[in-house]
Amino acid sequence: MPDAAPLWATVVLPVALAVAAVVTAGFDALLSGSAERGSARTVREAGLRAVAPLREALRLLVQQPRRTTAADRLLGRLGVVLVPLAAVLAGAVLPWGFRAVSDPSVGIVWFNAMEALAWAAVWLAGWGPNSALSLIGGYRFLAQGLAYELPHMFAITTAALGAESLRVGDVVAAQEGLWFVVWMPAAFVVYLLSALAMAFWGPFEYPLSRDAAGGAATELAGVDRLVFLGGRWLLLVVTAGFSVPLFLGGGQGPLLPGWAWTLIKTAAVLMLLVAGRRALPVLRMERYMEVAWMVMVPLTLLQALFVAVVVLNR
Amino acid sequence: MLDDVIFWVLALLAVAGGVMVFRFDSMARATYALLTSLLCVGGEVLLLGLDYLGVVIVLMMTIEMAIMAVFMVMYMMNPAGLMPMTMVHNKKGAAVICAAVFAVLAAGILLAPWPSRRGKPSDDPTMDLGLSLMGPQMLTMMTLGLALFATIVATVVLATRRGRYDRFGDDLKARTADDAVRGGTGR
Amino acid sequence: MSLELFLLLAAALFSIGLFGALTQQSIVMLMMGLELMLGGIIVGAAAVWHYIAPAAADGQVLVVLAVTVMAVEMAIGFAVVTALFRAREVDMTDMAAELKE
Amino acid sequence: MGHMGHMGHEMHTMGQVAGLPMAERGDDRDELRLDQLHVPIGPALSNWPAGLILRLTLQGDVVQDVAVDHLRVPSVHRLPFWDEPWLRAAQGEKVTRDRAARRRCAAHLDSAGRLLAVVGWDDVAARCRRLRDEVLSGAPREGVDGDLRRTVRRVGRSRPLRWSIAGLGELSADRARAVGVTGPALAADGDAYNRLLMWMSEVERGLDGLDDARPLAPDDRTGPRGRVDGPRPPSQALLDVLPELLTGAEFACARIIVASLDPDLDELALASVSGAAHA
Repeated sequence: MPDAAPLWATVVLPVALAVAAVVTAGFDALLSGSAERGSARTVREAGLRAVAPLREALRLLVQQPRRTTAADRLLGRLGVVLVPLAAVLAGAVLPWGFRAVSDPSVGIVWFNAMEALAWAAVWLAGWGPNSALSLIGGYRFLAQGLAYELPHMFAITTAALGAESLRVGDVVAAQEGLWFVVWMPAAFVVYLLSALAMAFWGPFEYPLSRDAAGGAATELAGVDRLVFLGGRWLLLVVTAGFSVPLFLGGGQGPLLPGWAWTLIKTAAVLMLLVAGRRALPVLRMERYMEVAWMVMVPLTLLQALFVAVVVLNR
Repeated sequence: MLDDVIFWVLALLAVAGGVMVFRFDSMARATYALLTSLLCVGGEVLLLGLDYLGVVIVLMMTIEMAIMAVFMVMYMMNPAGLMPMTMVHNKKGAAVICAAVFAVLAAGILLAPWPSRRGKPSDDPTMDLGLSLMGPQMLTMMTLGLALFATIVATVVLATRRGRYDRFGDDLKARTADDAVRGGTGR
Repeated sequence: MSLELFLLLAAALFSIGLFGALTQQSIVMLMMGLELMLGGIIVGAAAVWHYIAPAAADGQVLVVLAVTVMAVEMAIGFAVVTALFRAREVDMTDMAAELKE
Repeated sequence: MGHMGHMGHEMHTMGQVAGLPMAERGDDRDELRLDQLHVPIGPALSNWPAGLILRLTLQGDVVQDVAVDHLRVPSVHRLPFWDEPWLRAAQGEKVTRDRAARRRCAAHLDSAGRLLAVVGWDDVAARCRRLRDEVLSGAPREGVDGDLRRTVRRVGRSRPLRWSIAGLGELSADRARAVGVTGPALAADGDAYNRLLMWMSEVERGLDGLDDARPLAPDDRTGPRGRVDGPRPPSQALLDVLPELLTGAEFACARIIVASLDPDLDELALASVSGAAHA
């Protein structure tokens, strides 16, 4: 049974998430660098490529903000700030090993509610600057949300169903012996896809995609841009990290302590996502929507039915 | 004590958000003022010890308002409120009615002899709710389910312009649908 | 915190929503008024559950009911607006009333 | 009371706010008569044919109408870069097959890199751009052969890519011929995906021409975008075909269609240059 984490964990959480985000972004930059300029010849060169996101962050810190005509700055700002905020709030129920900053009895629903804030956030960020391309980006995220949210909810419901509890700690405890990924593979795959979608990153970059010149982030510059894009990495880390307690047994594992296993598993999931992204183009919602509703919704429902039958007969 | 502070903050925010819904010119702002108000409602429900329902309200309202904003911008003239204009009718009469309604409700609330608390909440109200919905309140649950299903069908029928005969031809034999935009399952 | 305070909040939200529903010409804005009224009902139901009958789940069921009604009202509302808009480019109650003529 | 509403609609059509005209309604694909936005795209945009301006009429993100425009092409006496070997050959200069093959490969890699970047496949797009630079800088065939074939195969085998862009910008060979399109867009006889594959197969074929010192065949006057000895530069035909392909497409699809044709605005100066050369 997980016990309450000490108060300092509240302060440590955002920092830890940020560090994880920087490391992930660095790994991604390393892979991008080898695609653009060939594989790095020296360790020094690889290191330079890996710190590129940090350099970019510093550049954004000193960059002038951009103003647009008749912008709705209040709502735009709100959207920008909501992204990292949603990520950290969702991260509060993320167990490190067997402890989370908070482990409410409805932790799974809490997680889902916080990431739903991203719906509002991206749309607001796209709406704020009064620019056609950024508004297109904002709308795209709503379409994306409609496509990923239902299969996503069914996937996490399946995990809760398997544990017969909405408490994240109970879900982890229920996986002692057999990880959920073994008997809920469809839910796991759908969860990973929707994790990318809600972080609007990689193949689900559609709301920020290059064809709309950066979509919802087109007009963002300076600190706004740093907060928004940094928040996106946080969201990616949190959503990828949440697949560990849901499907990969949380901190369970031999020899090593719980937190180490959590770290290893989270890193593995993130590495899989960052590397897997290189194999895929951006999925446009007019195509993905149909797949989500015609294939993934029935698939996740069947998966949930299977799990329900197993649970009833246990 | 802390609960009192939270109650008042949330209550004032909820009322202020509710008022601002009808004062903002910008549709986007009005929608998000309503979201603020409803999120505060969710917060109050959490405060009352209904964890599950409170969080579900937050989840549902966020998504609902995000979608609502799109419809607002799509159908309303002047969505950004850049050109101040009012589109109201019978403001005075409505104000009188609403003030009267509030006065009556408030009088009733303050004067009614409310029964004292009977029993105490179980450890897991969420479980109570589930057992109730799947037991004594099964009929409610089934009605809700049917209503939601009917809503899905009705909204699609109302909102769409094209049926399957438009998409697959009069004999429904076309192999691929005749849509403006091609979908992802290759049908 | 007391039952009366929660119920007053509920009444305030309900009245504000009623004002919106009565005055707004635009169907979408009218729906926002309805949402606010339902928000008031949710607060009231939850408060009654907490302060009067926490042992029974009826108050919770009422909240579930209100939330569902909100979703249904929203979905039907948007579908109707879309249908009206497609037919006549109308998005206001008064103009929809004129269609009868 | 209803008058208020009607007044609203009139206000809607005339207003100017913050120096910007308010949007007006118009018929659209879904019969919703939504607000129309007039958005110029270009001339400078990443992964966009430099100088091209599309004046789009958007409703939501559906392109309702499009006017093709471009920056004035300066009539300097410099041959368009991507067509240079064939034009020089036409003027009677000696041009090696190696040079032409390199230029063609690089041009197609350039176009493919742009298309893949718009599609959002950054990894392969970056590889295409890197290979383009290597081919242009005269890397020996053994140096690029393996990498190039691997990239070509990766593009050809990707089912997600095909799923993503198949069916966009369908241009049959008949229609293409009627508008005067020559080159890969005509030979592809299909959608954006077919055109991408055509580029890729021409790149692979072009590999055989690398390091071939023989002079260019006298009948080979087909540059990367079409015949350079026609009455009009090949990109002009690509521009002419744009409106019919873009109308009704969603914004993202429109970007992909433009990138899959990839007109080269430099070529528009060609008419005057080659005319002068003939004279």
